[in-house]
Amino acid sequence: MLHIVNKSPFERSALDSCLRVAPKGGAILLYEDGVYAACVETTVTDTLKAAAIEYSVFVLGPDLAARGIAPDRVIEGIEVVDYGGFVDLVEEHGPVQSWL
Amino acid sequence: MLHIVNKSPFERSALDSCLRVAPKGGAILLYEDGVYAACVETTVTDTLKAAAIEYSVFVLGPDLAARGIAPDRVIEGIEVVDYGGFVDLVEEHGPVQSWL
Amino acid sequence: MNELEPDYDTEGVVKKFMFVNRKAPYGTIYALEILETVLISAAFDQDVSVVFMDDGVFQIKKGQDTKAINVKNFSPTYRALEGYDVEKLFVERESMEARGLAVDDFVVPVEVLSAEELGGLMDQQDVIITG
Amino acid sequence: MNELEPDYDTEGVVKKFMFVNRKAPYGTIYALEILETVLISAAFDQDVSVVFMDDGVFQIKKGQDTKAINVKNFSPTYRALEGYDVEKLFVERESMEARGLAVDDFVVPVEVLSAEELGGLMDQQDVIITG
Amino acid sequence: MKLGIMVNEGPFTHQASDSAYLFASAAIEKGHQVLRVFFYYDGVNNANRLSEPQSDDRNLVRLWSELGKEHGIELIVCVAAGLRRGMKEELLADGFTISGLGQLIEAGIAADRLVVFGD
Amino acid sequence: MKLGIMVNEGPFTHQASDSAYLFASAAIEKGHQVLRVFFYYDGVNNANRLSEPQSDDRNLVRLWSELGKEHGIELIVCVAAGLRRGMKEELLADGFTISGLGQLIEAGIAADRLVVFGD
Repeated sequence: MLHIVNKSPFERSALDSCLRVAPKGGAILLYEDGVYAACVETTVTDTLKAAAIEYSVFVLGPDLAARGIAPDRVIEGIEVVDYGGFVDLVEEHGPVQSWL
Repeated sequence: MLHIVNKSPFERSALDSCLRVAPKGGAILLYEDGVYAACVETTVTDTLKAAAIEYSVFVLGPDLAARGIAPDRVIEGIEVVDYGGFVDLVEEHGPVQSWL
Repeated sequence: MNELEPDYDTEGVVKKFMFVNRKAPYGTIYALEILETVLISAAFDQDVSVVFMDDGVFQIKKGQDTKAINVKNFSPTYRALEGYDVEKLFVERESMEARGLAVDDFVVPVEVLSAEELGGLMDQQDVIITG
Repeated sequence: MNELEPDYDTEGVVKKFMFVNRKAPYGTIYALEILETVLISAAFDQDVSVVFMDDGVFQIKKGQDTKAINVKNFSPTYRALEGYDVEKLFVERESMEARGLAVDDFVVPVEVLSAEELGGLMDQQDVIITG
Repeated sequence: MKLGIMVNEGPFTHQASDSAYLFASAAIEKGHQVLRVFFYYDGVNNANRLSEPQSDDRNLVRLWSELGKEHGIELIVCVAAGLRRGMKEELLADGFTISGLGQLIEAGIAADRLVVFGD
Repeated sequence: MKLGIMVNEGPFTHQASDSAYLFASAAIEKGHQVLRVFFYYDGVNNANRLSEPQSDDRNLVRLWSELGKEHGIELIVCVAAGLRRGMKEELLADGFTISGLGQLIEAGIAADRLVVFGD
């Protein structure tokens, strides 16, 4: 299944909850304010580096660009996708849990 | 001044931000979902026990009751007030910062 | 409408629906309106699970008295779920314990699952509705 | 209206107004609409401070390009604040550093304050607007 | 004490409007004066006269209307926030007025305290 | 793939409606079918024909209307959520229909995937 997270990891606990519950090996997409979690050199970077090993982690490019986050600031192992890629993830990974 | 916090400490970082910024000795009112922070035996109880020593901490009774929190579950040192008490706090403590 | 008109012949289809409650009651309306959705789902004879996790565990806390905030207390409605054959109610243990709650604190009987068990159950669903 | 009609003779009154930005841009509208409030406040000749803390520091991040989300990029507007004589812009250091940002990352010059310094400044205000 | 109140969220969705209403009522009961309530962001939706909550639920639009009329409180709906959200003159409940953001700043200047309720 | 989409927040206030719209558009472009978009909670406000964003901003109500008409997508506004918020028939933009919550469950049954966008 696909887990999608749209909350800033600095403001809300949604991503923590997702990582606590989602079975290892699943797919996680960060979008909207959730994309801040994908950046290097923040207080949550280590958490996301670990997550990128245990899960397939994706981040929505259009939301990164809107927020001024350059692609080279994205943690290695996190894959950038566009809206078409979002659709593909939904198709390939099955049911979607929105961590609102 | 008066700091008012209406966010659950389990979901959002608003209370942490308030406690980081508000000068010691000030007044803090917990209301709406913020009242969960006033309870004993949770993962944030210790933080609030410490805060209740450094600040004057209040909690809105009507919001406690709505959420089924009995008065004896409120941390010692945190004072329960009603809406009239909320008004008094605003009058006595001056300008209000809402930690939305 | 055009040739894309969907085929709604859903007769006899039974899917696994999970409703995930992660918000506290009263501070926002999500808890109330998702409950209305759960009730409606009962009419469709689907395989329904309802999960309370994160601040959602507060929704089913006993002793809610909303008179002084002038809002309707909808917590008794959870007790009506059984009458609608919505009987699979789950609470995530980690969320419950972090908030100082135990099964005795809830208005309805629930099954307590670890985060890991909940993740496994979520993985088996067809439709997950959150709000 | 009745005898309680307020007296709005605010002529010559100068108060300390602080606008506290704590939300990221685009995910919600708060950043945009509070900025409109800051701009309007300039017409009232008040003593205005604007604070960026928590996710609010992301509002003034350089390099925002919103074309692909079809939303208006309002970050250039922060640069217009100076023309409105809104020149007291503050960033809280702890928030900035936790998010891996430095003063060079911002579209406007700001003064960096510690949480403690910010608390002291907040304490001196007459009106604090958040959103 | 003269109070200004800012309401940032729509009725029902967030408790902000309820809290602001109960706070304003308590202030009036204590003899304070509420100069103005300014509805901003989704708060503009508190003025929608078409709002029809269930019969056993509170009707926040009506409660604000009545409080405003009874105590001479200006209920101001921000024109810019309202336009965006389709909250226009034709939808305004009794006692609400559409006006500019300057009214919020003015309330901050005129009132002894401005209290913000939101999400 | 047949898709159902749920939108839980109003336009502008949260990015949910934007994300849902761009997701739906991308899905259609890839040849998938969007059966139904169900607007719940404050999402009902996406159907407000009076919404008038600034000229240099996107008009989400119109975008949804056009997408719905062009691709035969049902745009369903929840009647109960709408009543509470004053979002009624007389405010409905082209292409939106008011109906019951059952339409959401039905979309979940009929679609291969239901994707929820909200706050």
